[in-house]
Amino acid sequence: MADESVQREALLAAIENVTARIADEKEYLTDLDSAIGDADHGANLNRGFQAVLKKVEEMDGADPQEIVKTVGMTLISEVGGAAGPLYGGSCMTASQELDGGITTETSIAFAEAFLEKLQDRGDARVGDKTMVDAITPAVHTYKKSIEQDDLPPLQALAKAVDAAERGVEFTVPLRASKGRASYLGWRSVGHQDPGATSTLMILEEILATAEE
Amino acid sequence: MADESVQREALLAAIENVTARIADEKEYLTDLDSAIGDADHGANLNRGFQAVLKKVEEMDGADPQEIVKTVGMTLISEVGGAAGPLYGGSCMTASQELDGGITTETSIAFAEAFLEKLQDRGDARVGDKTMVDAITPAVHTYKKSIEQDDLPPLQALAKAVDAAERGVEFTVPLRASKGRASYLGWRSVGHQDPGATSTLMILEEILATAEE
Amino acid sequence: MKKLINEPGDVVDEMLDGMTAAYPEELRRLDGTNVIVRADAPVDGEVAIVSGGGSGHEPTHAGYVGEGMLDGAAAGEVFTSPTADELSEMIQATDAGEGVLCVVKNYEGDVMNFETAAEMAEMEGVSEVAQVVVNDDVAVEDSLYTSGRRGVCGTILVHKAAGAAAHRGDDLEEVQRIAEKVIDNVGTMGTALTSCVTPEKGEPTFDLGEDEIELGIGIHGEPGTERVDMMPADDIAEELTNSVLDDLGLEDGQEVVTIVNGMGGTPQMELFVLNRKVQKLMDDHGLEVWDAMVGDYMTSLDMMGASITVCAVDDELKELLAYEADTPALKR
Amino acid sequence: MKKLINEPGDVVDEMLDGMTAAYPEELRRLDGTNVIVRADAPVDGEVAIVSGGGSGHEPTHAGYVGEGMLDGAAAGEVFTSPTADELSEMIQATDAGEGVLCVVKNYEGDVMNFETAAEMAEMEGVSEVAQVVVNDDVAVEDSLYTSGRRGVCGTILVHKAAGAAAHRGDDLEEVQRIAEKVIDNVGTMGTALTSCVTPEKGEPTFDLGEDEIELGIGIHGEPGTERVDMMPADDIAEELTNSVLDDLGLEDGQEVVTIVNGMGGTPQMELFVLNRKVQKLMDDHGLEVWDAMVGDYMTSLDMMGASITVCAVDDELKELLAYEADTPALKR
Ligand SMILES: Nc1ncnc2c1ncn2[C@@H]1O[C@H](COP(=O)(O)OP(=O)(O)O)[C@@H](O)[C@H]1O
Ligand SMILES: Nc1ncnc2c1ncn2[C@@H]1O[C@H](COP(=O)(O)OP(=O)(O)O)[C@@H](O)[C@H]1O
Ligand SMILES: [Mg+2]
Ligand SMILES: [Mg+2]
Ligand SMILES: [Mg+2]
Ligand SMILES: [Mg+2]
Repeated sequence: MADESVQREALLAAIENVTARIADEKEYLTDLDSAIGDADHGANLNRGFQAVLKKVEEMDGADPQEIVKTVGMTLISEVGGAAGPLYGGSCMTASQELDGGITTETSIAFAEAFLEKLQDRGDARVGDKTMVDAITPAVHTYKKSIEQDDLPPLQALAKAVDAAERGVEFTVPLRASKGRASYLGWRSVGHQDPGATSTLMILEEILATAEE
Repeated sequence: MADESVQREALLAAIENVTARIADEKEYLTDLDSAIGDADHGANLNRGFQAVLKKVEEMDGADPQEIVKTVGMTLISEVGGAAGPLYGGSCMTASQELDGGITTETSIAFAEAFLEKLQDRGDARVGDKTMVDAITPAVHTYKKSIEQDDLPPLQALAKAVDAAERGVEFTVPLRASKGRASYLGWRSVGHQDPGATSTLMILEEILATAEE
Repeated sequence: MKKLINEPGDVVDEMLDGMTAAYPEELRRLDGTNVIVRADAPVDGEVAIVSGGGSGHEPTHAGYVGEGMLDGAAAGEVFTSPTADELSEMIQATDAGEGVLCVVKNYEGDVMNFETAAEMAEMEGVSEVAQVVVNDDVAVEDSLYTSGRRGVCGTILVHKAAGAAAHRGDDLEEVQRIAEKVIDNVGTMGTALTSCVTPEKGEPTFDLGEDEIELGIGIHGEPGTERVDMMPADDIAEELTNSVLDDLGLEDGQEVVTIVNGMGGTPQMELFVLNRKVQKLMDDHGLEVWDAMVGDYMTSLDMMGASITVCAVDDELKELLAYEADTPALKR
Repeated sequence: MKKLINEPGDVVDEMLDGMTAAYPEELRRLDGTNVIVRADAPVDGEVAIVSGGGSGHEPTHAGYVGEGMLDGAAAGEVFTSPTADELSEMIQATDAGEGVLCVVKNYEGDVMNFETAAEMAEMEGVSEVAQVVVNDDVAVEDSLYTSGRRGVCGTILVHKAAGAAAHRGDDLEEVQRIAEKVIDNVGTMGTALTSCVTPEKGEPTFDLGEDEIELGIGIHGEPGTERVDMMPADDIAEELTNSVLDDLGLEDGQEVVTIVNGMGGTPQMELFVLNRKVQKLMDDHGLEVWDAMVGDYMTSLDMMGASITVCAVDDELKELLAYEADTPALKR
């Protein structure tokens, strides 16, 4: 991958795009959360990313690792709810893997660490109808596409987004076992998980930024 | 007029008819009270007359005066609100005029005493947009039709009902100066007073009973 | 409209049973009536303070029965004043021989029934019955064209001050003077965002559009004096507060009690948002807030909305308002 | 849907300012946070009790801050748990060196943020942080297929008992034992007649027909476990109470506290109608009601509905629940 300032520009662009996308889809995410949660997922994430954008725009000359760590810390302190510690905490912990900047290898390590921390903190497994259902296949696909299929990172990322999309669809027919939706028991079946949906959106924007 | 037991039968029939009429028109009266009051006039009167009917049905062998007095007392203790002390108190006080049973003379005295007590207690005058606007023309017309025009009581009563009806219509364009409707100021204009309306209904039923 | 009730006609009766079941040691219901009195009534050596009115304003009035406030509260049907005979029973049951003060909210029904009741009770041997009429609602002009101003949320300050005076042993005349002093110094104005729904009617008493509110409402689901466009909370607070302050005409530096009162369906969150602005306004007007009360004190069933009360206080009233009180809805 | 607010995004901030303005001598807001602490925090020689959660449940939790209950309460955005950094600030600000007990309602967001906060606070030198997780909602099965039962209205009994224990000087371990004892003995079940409306969304979270209610709701406007036909209040009381009693499985003659809790938009009248039946049911089940509480203790904004809590008590808990407390929303 490129040098630090190019990486920083790309990261900032990705954050801008994610922030804009979440702002656009705020109502949609909240509607999904109304059906099987408490109608705040869109507002929560939007508040978080608005703060993230402001924070990183002020970070002159920080290296990529610092930026990603700040994203995580800001999400922790602005989002609250379940999504705050999950997205924010995982991001913060996984940022340690970016010590040597963003390379193909560190991006895989980041993704794996992110998933590990997420499962650790939230104790959810695939099939529990949470964001884990979108993140797990995405991370697995990304790693396998590069390490076994020798695809270039951009193509691997595109495949990971596809996998996340199937993960989101996979949540619809499931009964939730984690998160607020689990309180609904069988009534959660037939609804799409908001957290998995926001995961997909974030990945889509990262891909779109990388393709530019 | 006829002897005591005939009078008693007539009184009971009138009470039954009034009670049935108020029960039928409960919602309508309450709707009128919703517009410029507190949405309870129908329920109040219905509760009162149901109790009155039960009470007088148990009053074996009472004379007309006792019956009318009981009607008043029951209305006082069951209706509450403004209508309770007004209808009930006036009825109770005016029942003193029925000492010699119900004759043409005592019926006039009753009507006058009723009106006097009503104005005394409620301090309303014609034009204040209250039941006084229906009762006053009715009482004046009844008295004048008999004493000056020499009409038989039944015809006088029919004229009184006509007068009350015009009184009710008269309330519509007025601004209320008494009762809850007065709190609305000019906004009370254009609405028909619920109390005047119930007065008309009661008088109509008394007339209908007398005509039988 | 759904309600947690059984038969609409039974709601007052069942509510009162539910109340005495919640406070079995504090409250007692007079047999066969809708009157709640202190369990230990009549209280020896004290003037009795009683009140009453239509139901649907809970915790008003039964919630204020207890040491240091009311000795008795009569509940009428929903929004309908209690009947004279029940009021008279209440007066008799609470009189300890020192006389009874009736705190009446200014509605013709209430006033007429309380007057009749006082006559009845005196005939039954109650030593002395006095009456004060609370009319704190500044929305209604006190003119020839109205039956005077309504009694609304300021009434609870009358209960509090008069109750404290009675509890410390003041005589009837003195207790009445205190009550009237509060009445002379208090003003209230309210707004409705929605109509309430009475159990009997089961539908909103009036229709209000998504962008409209009523100003100058009473507490009986009656429409207000004016219908205006919906405004932000700060503007509503300003509108209501200014109406009250215009009416009271207080001097700079005057100490006051403020009440932000919810109408029953308003989340506490919104009452505190209002209170924030009310306190700023007091400051802007140079008034010293001695006590800022926020809560559901006098409601209109499930109505969404609020009222703002301001009461000027001096040392005498402050002592009485701070005096200990132990009632279901207000403890000091 | 109309609300007495300004900007939806400002509502929590403005509410908290309105609260401290109402209780300037009792409550203090930590600068730059949404945390309310006792004005005199940290309280020397006492274990601190703190809680927190999303806003919209007022008076929960800030209304219970004061002598004999909570030392601090953190308010998240509406229905969103507070962030870990604010929770950590609260823990640090209330710790007097005797340790801090966090009373957490069982939601994954709350639990995760409190855990993170405890780690952060201990890194900042707080002597000891303990956590109890309240999960009194019997509607949700505690099984592999859920994140456990939710924490709802029973939480305030935890605040009360633990707060009293801390106030009388018990150490952290003992205070935690008390809190857990309440948790082991309390159950709650709720119903919604209407959905609530959050300030952000401005529309009902779920649609409910004129003849339907939700059973087994939480306090976040989430749909319940079951949608059934509307019933009379007595039947609803029976349904809710029986669910709780089935879960608790109490012995004949057991003493209990009952709470009939309004969800925010329910008139008090209806809560008392429910309480009447609840007390009858306790009697039918041979239970001795030691205290029957009725009111809005833990709400869901403007939702119409109620929950019923039953807590078995012994001499130890009775002493602590009766112990003096002086907070905006609960005084003993
Ligand atoms: N234990 C968990 N593990 C993983 N993801 C979870 C867990 N609990 C909740 N989530 C995710 O969080 C999303 C909800 O986030 P959000 O609405 O912001 O928080 P809250 O549920 O506290 O309101 C869910 O849709 C789900 O994807
Ligand atoms: N002072 C008064 N004098 C005469 N009639 C009055 C007076 N006040 C009210 N009324 C009558 O009473 C009617 C309302 O009765 P009701 O609804 O039963 O009592 P409330 O106003 O206490 O709810 C009004 O429509 C009016 O006709
Ligand atoms: Mg959510
Ligand atoms: Mg009326
Ligand atoms: Mg009425
Ligand atoms: Mg949430």
